Amino acid sequence: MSKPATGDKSATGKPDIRIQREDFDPAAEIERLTSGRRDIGAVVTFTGLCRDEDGRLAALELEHYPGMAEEEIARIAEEAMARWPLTGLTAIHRHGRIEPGDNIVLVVAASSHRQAAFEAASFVMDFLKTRAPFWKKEHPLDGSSGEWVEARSEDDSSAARWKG
Amino acid sequence: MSKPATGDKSATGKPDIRIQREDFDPAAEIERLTSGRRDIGAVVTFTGLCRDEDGRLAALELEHYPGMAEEEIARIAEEAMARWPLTGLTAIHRHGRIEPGDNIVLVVAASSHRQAAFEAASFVMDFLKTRAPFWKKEHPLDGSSGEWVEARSEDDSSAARWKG
Amino acid sequence: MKLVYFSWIREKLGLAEEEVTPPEHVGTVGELLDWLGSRSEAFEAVLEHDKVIRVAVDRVHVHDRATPIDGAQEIALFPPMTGG
Amino acid sequence: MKLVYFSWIREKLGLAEEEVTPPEHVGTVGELLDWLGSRSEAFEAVLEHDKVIRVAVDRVHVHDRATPIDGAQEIALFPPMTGG
Repeated sequence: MSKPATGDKSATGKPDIRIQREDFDPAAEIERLTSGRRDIGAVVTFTGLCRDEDGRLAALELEHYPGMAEEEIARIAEEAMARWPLTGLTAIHRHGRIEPGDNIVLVVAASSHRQAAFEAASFVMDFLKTRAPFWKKEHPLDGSSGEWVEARSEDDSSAARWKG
Repeated sequence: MSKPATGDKSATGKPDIRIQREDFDPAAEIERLTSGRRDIGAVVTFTGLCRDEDGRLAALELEHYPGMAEEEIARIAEEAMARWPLTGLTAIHRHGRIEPGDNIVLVVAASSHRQAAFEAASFVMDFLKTRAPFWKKEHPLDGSSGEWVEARSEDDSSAARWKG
Repeated sequence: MKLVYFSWIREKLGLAEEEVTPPEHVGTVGELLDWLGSRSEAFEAVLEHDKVIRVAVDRVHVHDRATPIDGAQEIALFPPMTGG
Repeated sequence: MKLVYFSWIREKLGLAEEEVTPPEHVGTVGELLDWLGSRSEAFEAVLEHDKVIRVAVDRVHVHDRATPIDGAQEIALFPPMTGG
């Protein structure tokens, strides 16, 4: 890779957070965290995609709170870095119009140990769902005016798992 | 993609298992499971890499039991497909000489729901560690004759989590 | 101070942000919401969903309506998040 | 039947596989191991680590030494797995 690798040892400890309209490439993000390193045993990625909800949706519109979105995800990511021995952590969340099958969110967690990588990625996703300031509006395929997606109580319980 | 997509709806339910000497590409494997689909909400990948163990290792040699390796990982993958609502599941395990920083194993789990994808990928890795017939031998950098890696009891406890 | 609104709160108010100067007796998040509700019918309608309204003060979530707003630069009102 | 060996068991025996015909009284996995130990010093040395030796009959893990081997085509002996 020609760009400065986020995976440099010097960069360990600083999560890489991006809020963007453009798509992302999971393989490139894995590469950024692992390139040139020989101490990483496990990389877990989570990719969240837009579903068509049984053919009902033409697209989702993702609204976000600029500034706070980055800051809140950074807070979540730093909690994860403090809680698990990670060598790197990346979170990318898209905004704007997103169609079924397209990517919405990516979390990549790298560690020497597989449980740490799995748990950190899952933790970041659970809190990203309940704390990151993003809101989804549905654009139905039938052209009717869409509704805002309602928050799901399962997401609150998922986040509550990590308490204590 | 030009090759027949494993992600076709018709293929749902059949895990894709590969044992190979060559490297793999996580992004291509995500693409195989998601391409052309609009019902997938979550894809979790686990990539296991060779560590240099604090600079001690030149390489690992991965021995496997041909035939049984594929069959045993397929059994584990089918248990995961039965246990979680997955739209696709891929597991690739390399054998032969693998150097620090190189990939060893990849698991990709796709689902409508993120917990299912996380748990299935973690389940497959836990059982792959304790049940798939692979053995690692260390090749130390100092040229001494290497030792076979000993199984870790933590791996047995990780697998035991899924009981009952 | 600047108020910013998101999602259906923004839509119901027909407003993404506004600059306000609350009177002196408005010292907490809860008092701010009450004062905003007394200012406009649109905001009163939003407050019918009071229980689900989330508040961030200077880009940090606030979970207690008794949180003071003294010195705050930017207060955001939005429904529960649905990202990810 | 075919016996296949892996990892340090293969190395200690200096043998990756062999064809054997156990005597009639050898009916279980445990009896097979005992018989193999009685045949060679190399195998006797392997059996010093008896507790950790894993067995697969026709490519399926066997967790009970009392498992019958009647009709088995291929029996594998190996230490605990360390893949992944």
